[in-house]
Amino acid sequence: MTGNMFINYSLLILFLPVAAFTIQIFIGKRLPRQGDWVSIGAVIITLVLAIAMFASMLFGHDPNFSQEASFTWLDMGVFKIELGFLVDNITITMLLVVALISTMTHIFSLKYMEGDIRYSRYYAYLGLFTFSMNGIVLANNLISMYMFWELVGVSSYLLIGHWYEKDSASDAAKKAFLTNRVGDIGFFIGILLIFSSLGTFVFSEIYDGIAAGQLGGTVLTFAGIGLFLGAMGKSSQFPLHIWLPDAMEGPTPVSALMHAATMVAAGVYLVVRLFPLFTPDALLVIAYVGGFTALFAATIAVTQNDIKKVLAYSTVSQLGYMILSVGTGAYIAGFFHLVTHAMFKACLFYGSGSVIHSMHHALDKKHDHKTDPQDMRNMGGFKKKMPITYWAMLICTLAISGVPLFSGFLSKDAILAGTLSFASQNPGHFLLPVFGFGAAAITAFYMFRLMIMTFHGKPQMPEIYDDIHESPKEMTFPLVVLSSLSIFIFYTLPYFNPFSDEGWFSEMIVASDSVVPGNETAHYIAEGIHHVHYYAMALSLIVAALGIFLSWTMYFKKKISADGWAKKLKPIYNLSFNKYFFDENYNQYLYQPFLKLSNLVAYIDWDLYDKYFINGFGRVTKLFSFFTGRLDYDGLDQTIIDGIGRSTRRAGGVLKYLQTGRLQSYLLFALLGVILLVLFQSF
Amino acid sequence: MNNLQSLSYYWPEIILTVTVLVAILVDLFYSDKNSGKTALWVLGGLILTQIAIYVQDSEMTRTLFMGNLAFDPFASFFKTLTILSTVLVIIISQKTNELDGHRTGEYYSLMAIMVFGMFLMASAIDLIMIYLAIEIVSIVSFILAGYLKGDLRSNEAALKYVIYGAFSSGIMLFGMSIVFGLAGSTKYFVIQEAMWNLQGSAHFAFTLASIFILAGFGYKISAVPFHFWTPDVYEGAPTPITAYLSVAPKAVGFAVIIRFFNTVFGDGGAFIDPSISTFTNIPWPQILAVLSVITMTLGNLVALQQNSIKRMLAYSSIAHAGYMLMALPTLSSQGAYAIMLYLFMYIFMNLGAFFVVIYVKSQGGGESFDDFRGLGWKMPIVGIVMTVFMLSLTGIPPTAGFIGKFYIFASVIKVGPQLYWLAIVGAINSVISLYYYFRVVKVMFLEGEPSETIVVPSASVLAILFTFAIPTILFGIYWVPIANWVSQSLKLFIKVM
Amino acid sequence: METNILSWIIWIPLLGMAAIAFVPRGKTKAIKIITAVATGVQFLATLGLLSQFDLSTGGFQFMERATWIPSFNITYILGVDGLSLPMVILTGLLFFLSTFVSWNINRAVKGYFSLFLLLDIGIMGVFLSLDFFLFYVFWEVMLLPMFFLIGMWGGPQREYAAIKFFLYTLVGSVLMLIAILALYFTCGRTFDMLLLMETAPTALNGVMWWGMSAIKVIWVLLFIGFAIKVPVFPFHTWLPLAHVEAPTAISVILAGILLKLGIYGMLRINYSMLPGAVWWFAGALAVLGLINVIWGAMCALAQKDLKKLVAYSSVNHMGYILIGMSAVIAAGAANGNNVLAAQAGLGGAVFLMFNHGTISAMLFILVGVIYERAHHRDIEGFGGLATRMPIYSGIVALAFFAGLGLPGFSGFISEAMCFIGAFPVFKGIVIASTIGILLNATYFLWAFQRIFLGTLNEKYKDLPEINRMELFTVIPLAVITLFLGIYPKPFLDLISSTMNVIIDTVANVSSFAGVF
Amino acid sequence: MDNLNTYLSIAAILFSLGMFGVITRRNAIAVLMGIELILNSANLNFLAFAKFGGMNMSGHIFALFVIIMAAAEAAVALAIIINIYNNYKTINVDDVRELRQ
Repeated sequence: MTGNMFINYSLLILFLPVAAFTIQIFIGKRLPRQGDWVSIGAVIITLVLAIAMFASMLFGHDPNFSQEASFTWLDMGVFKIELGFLVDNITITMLLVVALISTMTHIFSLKYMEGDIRYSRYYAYLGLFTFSMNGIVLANNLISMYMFWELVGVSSYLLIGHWYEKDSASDAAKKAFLTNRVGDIGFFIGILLIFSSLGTFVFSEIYDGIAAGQLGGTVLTFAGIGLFLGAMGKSSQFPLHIWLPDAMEGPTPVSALMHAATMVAAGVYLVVRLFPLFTPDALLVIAYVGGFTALFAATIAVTQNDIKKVLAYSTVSQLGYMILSVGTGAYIAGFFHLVTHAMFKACLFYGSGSVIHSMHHALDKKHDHKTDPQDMRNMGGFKKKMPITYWAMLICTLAISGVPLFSGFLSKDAILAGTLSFASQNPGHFLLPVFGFGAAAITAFYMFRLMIMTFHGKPQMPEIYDDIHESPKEMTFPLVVLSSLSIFIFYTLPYFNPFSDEGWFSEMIVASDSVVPGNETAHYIAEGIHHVHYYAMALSLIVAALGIFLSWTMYFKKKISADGWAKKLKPIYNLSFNKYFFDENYNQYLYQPFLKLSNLVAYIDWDLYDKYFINGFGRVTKLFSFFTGRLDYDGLDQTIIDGIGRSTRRAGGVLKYLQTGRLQSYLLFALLGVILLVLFQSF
Repeated sequence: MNNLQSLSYYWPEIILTVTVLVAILVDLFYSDKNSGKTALWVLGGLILTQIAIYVQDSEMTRTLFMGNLAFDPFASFFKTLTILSTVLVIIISQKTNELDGHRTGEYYSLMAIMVFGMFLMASAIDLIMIYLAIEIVSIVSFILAGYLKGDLRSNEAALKYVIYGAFSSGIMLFGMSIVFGLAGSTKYFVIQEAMWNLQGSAHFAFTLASIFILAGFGYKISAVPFHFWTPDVYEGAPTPITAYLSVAPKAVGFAVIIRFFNTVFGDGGAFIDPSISTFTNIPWPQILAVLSVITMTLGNLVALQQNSIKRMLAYSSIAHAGYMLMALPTLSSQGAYAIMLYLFMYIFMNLGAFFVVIYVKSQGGGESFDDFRGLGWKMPIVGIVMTVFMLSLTGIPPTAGFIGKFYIFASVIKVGPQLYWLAIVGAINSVISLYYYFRVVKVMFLEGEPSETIVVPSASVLAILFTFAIPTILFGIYWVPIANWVSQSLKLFIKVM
Repeated sequence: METNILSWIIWIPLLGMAAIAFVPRGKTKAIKIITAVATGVQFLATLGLLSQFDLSTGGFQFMERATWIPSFNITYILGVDGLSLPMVILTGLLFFLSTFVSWNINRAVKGYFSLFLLLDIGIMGVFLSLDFFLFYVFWEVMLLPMFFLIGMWGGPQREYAAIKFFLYTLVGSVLMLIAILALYFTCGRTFDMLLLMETAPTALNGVMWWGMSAIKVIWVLLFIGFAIKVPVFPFHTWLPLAHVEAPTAISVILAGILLKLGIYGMLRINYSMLPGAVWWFAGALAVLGLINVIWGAMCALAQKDLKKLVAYSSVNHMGYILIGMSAVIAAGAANGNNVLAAQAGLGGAVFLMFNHGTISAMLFILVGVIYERAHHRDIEGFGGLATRMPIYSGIVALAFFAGLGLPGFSGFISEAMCFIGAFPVFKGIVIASTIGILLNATYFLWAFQRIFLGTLNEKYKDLPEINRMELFTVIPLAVITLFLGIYPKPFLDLISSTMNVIIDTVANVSSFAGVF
Repeated sequence: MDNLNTYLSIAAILFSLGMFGVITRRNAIAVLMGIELILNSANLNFLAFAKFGGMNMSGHIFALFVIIMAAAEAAVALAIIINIYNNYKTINVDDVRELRQ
């Protein structure tokens, strides 16, 4: 199979969804079934193609396989931009992930969005998103990456705001877009820094340039941090994490696709792609941001009662993990976690989706529109009612908690090992592993809290309990697929050792050395990881067990009273429950003041600025008034031109008094004129 | 050249004199009602005069009547200008209703006499001649200004005009007497020579004298501070006369000034080397520059104030005098050229504007801005034509007014950076003028509502409107013939020394 | 190819005016059709120009010369190059579309469309004339129709807006006139721009007026003249007013073309004739650009009137253009001959000129559409319109995204190029102005949310959807924006050779930039 | 005693007197008289210069012309004043102020 073919396939994968999007936008409504089959057909084809590429990658078995193709986008002589595509193993894997999750979402939405007012629009936007996401994945240069980056932002804007009649939804959409833009500014400045010193956008050429020492030191560090800012925006890293939880206003399948599996992973993908150009300092920043986010988000997730909010914060925390691992140099582990996380987190969201779905229907039957169908305190005991959902979610919960035999264990373990080795090499940064393991423990805790509150115990709302039903198979099918993909076996083939990540992944996707002088080589990092591997594994097992046990006793056995502890730790509990008051503070100290400021500016622009000018003309007017002393100095509060008009007309008004109509005064003035002239020249 | 020989070069004036006499005579035979028919005779005479001018107009320059008058293209140019404006004014006088109930016969003959006076002004190169010419023009214009015997405002205008006129010509005369004393002659060229060898203290006397003389001239072109008569007279006099005063005497007034400065203070009118204009200790360029700035600024500022369009036009004509004065400090051929071109363009746009005022008034309207409200809707053609005149007066292309301003600015800037400030002041002034000129347009079009009944002026009125409007546009787009004519006419009589 | 196509392009509207003059006032339909035909033919002619245009040369093409006023060296010279051609095409297109935008004008139709065509003549003339005098005449000819179009068919404050616009711009142009004359007399008595481009840089070099270099003086005079049109920060207050008061079609022309005239003038005259002063002024230009960006964006953010918001967004976008223009000095030896940056900056500026033309035109048309229906533009006064008029809101969303510089629309790449170009020279300023990227998004999205999202405002529950005619006016613009956003190469090929000529002029003079 | 300066100074005095009269008098006739003084002061100058300056006759001629013109002017002015009197019933120039703005 030729590389040329890879490019063609990936181009197909890229453009099929956008074709679907176009069809949907223009004629979607008029098609039978509002044309959902168009979109689904498109994504299924992309899935097939992706699988084909993936298979040929496995059989080709070439770790360093890579294909590039590019075309001139614009050309002014010296300044030219080449856009192009890069296909290598990371790309192929990512493409598969995107295609898979996207397909699953399309299928899941069939029932979940059934009868929605903007059904075809919804599918159109899904297509748009898939397109832009694939664009990010395939980009071989910063510009096109940035472009698709923004497009992803837009499609998320559109999908979050799908139910824009709800103000909360439209707010969330706006917030998501703008918060991302903040990051994008950093991204753009990073691009500027790189381009201004290397004159290219293409990754490979950038690496060459850096390797050749044309760019380095602080500038490169700042460039790296700039790019990472973009990643922070997309992957909702602290302090730009605020948008992701709100984004849950969007339909649940969307949350699964974008805000769990793919879009938010774009940030991680970016840093993974560009890993070679980050300087040690930049990496350190990345590591700390990621680590802190991981722990920080986890602590919030603990106290949330909205099932989707819990998952949202856990997503933030998991993304923190991935970022952290990139920061510590073990970026392949990060990417690995990205893949596995995509599977189980998407699955978890579908699960929550199907729960919410049935809750919704049940509540509708009761004509109860006040109760929040997403609040776990209204659930409980659903295990019997919706077994498939339960088992699927359980598998994924085990995976995310890092229990052996499941994918999450492998990837998480690799990350933790990375942090541990990093800390062991430079002990100054012992905090990083602390972040990691702490987050791991808490994750296990709140995930099981979620499972237990939802599926175990007594039904909290017996009146609707009878109406809770398992969701239709369009919705359970994705659950089954993705949960089964969370079994370790799919990542360790052709080997069967559940305790080591030996497998096609580790063979096909190998770390490449950083091009920045002074960074450790990939091999060196791998060695370090290998050393601490077993400690890491042991530790992670312990913390996971700890977390699970705690929530088991607390929520299942009720040995420990959650409320009691909540009371005991009131202040901390409040902080966490209110997400550390981030939105409030931003609102109070950023948005509002800025709005006030711009109002002020507008005011200055309209009134003061002009008045200010008029005073200038006022002085002119004074000058006239000086020799007649007949000018009242009010009413100069017009806009500039009026001002000229006014002040000059005023002056005229003064001069007018010379025209008294009294003959003698005319003569007198004439005489004065003569005398003045004589004086004027006789000195 | 002695008088008898001179007569052969004096045909225009002779014809003119005959015209006057004939006009007076025929007027005797007309009843009060038909007395207006005199206009035809006068027109005929003027046209004959113009033909005579055209026939004899040649490149050669000489003096007539023992060096009292100059016979040169420059003079013929201004004579033609005078006749052109007089003919136009006579035409528009047919449409006014202010003269109703007056016997208009001598009205026209007086105009003819005034033309004669202006001919003298255009060609005089002797102080006596200048004085006589100015007096003739003045006295006639006093009478014309007060032509409406019953009308208080007209009377008052006449009174102010006569006293102010006499006063300033008195001052001028006193100045002339001193110059005569210093130079020992009244002939320009003698004076110019005499200036070269003035002794110290005489300088001050001379300065004083020349400023007195300037007062006389300034009064004719209504330059600040000798402009005070202008607004009142312009408002009080019958509108056609106002239009006339704002054009013809002003034009020849500039002719006198140009000739005087370039001959006496300049290089004898050769336009070769403006620099010697500073051979006396009088900084003429600066004085004139300041005068022009004050004139145009004051004219504009006060024009902003007016509520009567007629009075606004009066002040604006002061401002225009200021613009033209801008070109004088250069004392260069460029400057004179610019002024002459400007005057030519000015005739059409200014008379046109006045004619619209006359017409609107004769249609039962008035002269105030309120009377023009919604005019553009009622009589679109008149409105549009008026807009053209306003544009041109503001100096916005593609209109004649712009070309005039353009040449003025050009001549100023050509002198060099030291006069850029003058150009900028002039430019700003023309922006200010936009404000009041477009107040007219504003009330005509932007205010008032579309009206069903559209008044289309009579054919004759349309004809007159277009005789003013078409040149205003045409010369704004293609003015080569005018430019050539002016440049040929830019040739003063030069005494070979 | 025929040599006088440019004259045709300029004067076709005159034929239209003549035709209209003979149509009785009642027959409004006929008048509109005549206008449509005239502008349509003109537009086709401009396209013909495009098809015949030779991309390889940066010089002027389709030149026409005719003696006009020999005594003053005034000639009738027309020509088009990579800088003016896009603008000419844009003018043709926008006038053609605006004819249909103003289809429902019913007050003094005859006058409206005659003035409309006169405006067309003026603008085309400015872009095509290569004689300074001719340039100035056309420049002024634009003012009068604009005055009437705003003043007679405008909003409540129209008289004030009209006179303000007129005075403001006239101040600029009289200063320009003085600069023109100064150039004339200092640089070999000619108005021929081509000659001036050769003589001016050397003729004025080292000339001092009142202790200031003559080049600087003339540059500043010209710059003020153009800056008022752009408008650059301290001279911008006429713009919101004029835009808000003008009828939709005229706002389209104002924002789409008139603002560009300022930029065009700077590039055609300041840059090409006084390249030396570019070095002296580029910094100030960048700073002014920054102020425009931030100031405009913040004012837009605070607006309650949708049209005013769009107007301020123009101020903001002009800022990007200025920043891009300032990049040109990167090509000089003093900045290490960074031609790449210069090309990016200047190309971006000109590209953005064109794109802002299409995008802002689209925005104003859309504002007009909603104003037609709701008879107000108060952003707070709507709400939830998206449910009522999905197509309209979809297009508005598209226009807004284009306006906030979303990749895939032409706005993005041009803004990006401006930044890329200016970055090497003015790092701080560029970084500061990237905040504009965020602010754009903020005010557009916020406005969009307040107008279209949320629950439908009961008042408007039966607002009619955008109609075919309006769609017809918007779609072409949207298509262009989208196409150039996805594949900008054709446009940049069109302008690049001319841009390089300008860059060389500026770069070469940098050698004796020391005299400043 | 009988030299140029005497005449000149007398002329100057006359001029100033005339000026004064013109400026201060309220009666139109008086104003006219002031103007006549000014003109005559000029005449005096002319003649004095002509006599002492040993110059040609043009001084005398000038004087003659001035006298004629003054007469003409006076005639017109008086006519106007009479007309004013008929309409206003006064010749006090201060009361003639229709045109004041």
